[in-house]
Amino acid sequence: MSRDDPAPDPQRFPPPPPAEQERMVEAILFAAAEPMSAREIAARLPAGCDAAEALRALRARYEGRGVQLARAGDAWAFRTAADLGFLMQESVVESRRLSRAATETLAIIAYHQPVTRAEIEEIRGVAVSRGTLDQLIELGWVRIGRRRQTPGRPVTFVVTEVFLDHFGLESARDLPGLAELRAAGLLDSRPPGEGLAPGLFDGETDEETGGQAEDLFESE
Amino acid sequence: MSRDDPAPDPQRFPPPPPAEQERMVEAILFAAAEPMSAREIAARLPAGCDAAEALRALRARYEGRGVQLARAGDAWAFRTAADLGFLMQESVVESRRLSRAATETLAIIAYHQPVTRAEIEEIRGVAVSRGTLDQLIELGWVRIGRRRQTPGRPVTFVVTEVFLDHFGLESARDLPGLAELRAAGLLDSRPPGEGLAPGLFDGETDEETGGQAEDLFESE
Amino acid sequence: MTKVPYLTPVPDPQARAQPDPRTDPAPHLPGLAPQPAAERRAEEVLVVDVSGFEGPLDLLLTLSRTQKVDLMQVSVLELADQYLAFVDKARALRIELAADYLVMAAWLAYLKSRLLLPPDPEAEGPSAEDMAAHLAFQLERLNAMREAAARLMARDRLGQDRFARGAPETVARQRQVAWQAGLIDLMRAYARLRTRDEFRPYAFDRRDVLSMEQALERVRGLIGYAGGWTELADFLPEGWDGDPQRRRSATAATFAATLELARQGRLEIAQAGSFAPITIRRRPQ
Repeated sequence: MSRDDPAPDPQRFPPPPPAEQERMVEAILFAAAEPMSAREIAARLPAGCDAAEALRALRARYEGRGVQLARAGDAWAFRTAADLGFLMQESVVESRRLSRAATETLAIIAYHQPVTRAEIEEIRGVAVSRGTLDQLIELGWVRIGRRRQTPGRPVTFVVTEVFLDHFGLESARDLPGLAELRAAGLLDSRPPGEGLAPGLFDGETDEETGGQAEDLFESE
Repeated sequence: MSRDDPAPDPQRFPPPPPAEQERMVEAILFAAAEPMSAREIAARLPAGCDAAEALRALRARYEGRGVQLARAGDAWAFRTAADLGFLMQESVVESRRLSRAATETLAIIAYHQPVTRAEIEEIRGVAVSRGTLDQLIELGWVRIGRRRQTPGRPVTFVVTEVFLDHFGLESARDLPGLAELRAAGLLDSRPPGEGLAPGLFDGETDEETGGQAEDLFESE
Repeated sequence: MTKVPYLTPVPDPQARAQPDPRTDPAPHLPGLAPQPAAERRAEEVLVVDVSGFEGPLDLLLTLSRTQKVDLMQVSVLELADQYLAFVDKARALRIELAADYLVMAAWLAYLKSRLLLPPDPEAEGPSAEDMAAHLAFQLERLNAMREAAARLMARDRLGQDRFARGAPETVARQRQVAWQAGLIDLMRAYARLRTRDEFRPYAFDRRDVLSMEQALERVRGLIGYAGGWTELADFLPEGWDGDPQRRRSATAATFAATLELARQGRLEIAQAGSFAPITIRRRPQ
């Protein structure tokens, strides 16, 4: 294919030495406000560079500094050290306080993901209002995951990299207390004796959930 | 200064050690939207800190890194190292198909070179827009050849080395003729019901085609 | 039943509409005597603040906390009593309870009776103990998620404790267009052009009609050799100037062809006067 040739030149040069690659990744990530994946970074580097290795070195270099190389899922970003937040009080972005319903729903999605709307409702014992999920999705913290392969094929919800970045988590596995909750069986999708009291809530919300799920799917 | 009174408490504590001050300045400058003067930085630091000294240390630390602590007038800011500016460019290669008009014009030039604009128009049966030829010339695939020694001395167009290179041809004479095109099945993608009379295609040259026209003409 | 922590005193909306003497900055305004304390208290109707709860499960969780035990050890029987007492109280105060609160009350009453009666060996479905255990599990799970939410919100959050680069640099996007054309496209285009005539829709062979294409072809070829002004009639093909019908067709087609070529700027047309012969010549370049 003639398309393969157009950039043969960078290949002819050996990749820059590791220290130089580290400088390059440093510059790229400093300039970016949003986290970037290793792949996105690699796309900006000269051919033959090892973005992953440069990220490792860079992270070690910034260990303990005022600025740190933070990982959120697959993406990387420089963020100021959390212990210095008090110095930046003027820069604090006044965020709208989330309602209790929204924070609980967020926690349920984070700890139980992928989770369906019906499951969120079962855990909270009340119907999830449309606005709550909308708000979380609008914040970029929650997105729609795969459909559950159960009757009705309900959509599931999962948390995003923006969520991880916002809460300073490397991955969803780093959620505080996750291991304890799991050990206590509190994250089991189907607890023992299922279908007892939750039946009370299921009855009234299931249909609605089905409908909503369709809406979400079709509005994509 | 009224700023001095409301926070008398930090005075009671000794200032943080120099390394910590450096971290603080690093975080403040990283998060700052605008360059900051040493005085502005000092105002954000705990009492007793030496902002100028911290800036000096920080600047030395970033010496030779991918990001540098740059001074502009009184103010300080992190900036991408000058030699890495090229990383701040993302080149997007968009591949677009050549328009039908351009492809046809190019084909005519390749098969009939040197060819005048009038001849191209005659073969295509429609006027050739200026932009089409300009585009081919800009691509480096077509150039202007000698003037034709006929009345009006029209310019001719020929294909270039770049063209041959791009299309993997040794010379324009290597282009397959109509008979070969047909043999290769390139003439078969025709609308149904418009079967080909094979004999008609062997006439490859202008003259012969012209001859056919004459035949039509004078057959009555 | 006497001391119910979840019954919160809420000022009656009607009472609130009046100036509240406790907060009114000018209670001694002329004509507005301070209200007697007793009257004031009477207006503060004790209301069950059901709206503060997010459903029966939330209410049950709040009630279970009053047992001051680990949620694992919560007495579901006692909880059922507490809940039913709450619902009774709300009813006594003529408070409209949402349907799901009443469904839960009915279910808890049923659970309570099952828990108190000796197990029926004939009964199908889960035992009362299973149901009670599941309710306890639900409460514990909701509580756990609540605590998780609180922990999450207390983390060092971006934009509050951790900050992104304040002055991100913009990345310049350079757009390069790579034009794609392969040899195959070129050959197809050429083949299409050179065989186009063969794919023209079939038309009747009208022997006595000269098409404009034919005339165009002819005039285009001849105009280069016509040095000066030449009559249009001279451009008619041989054999077309005898028969009137053929001549008419040829003349019309040739004239149309000259108009087209004039439009393209390749020749000029002149006519001395009405019905005078039409002459053409190649346009001087």
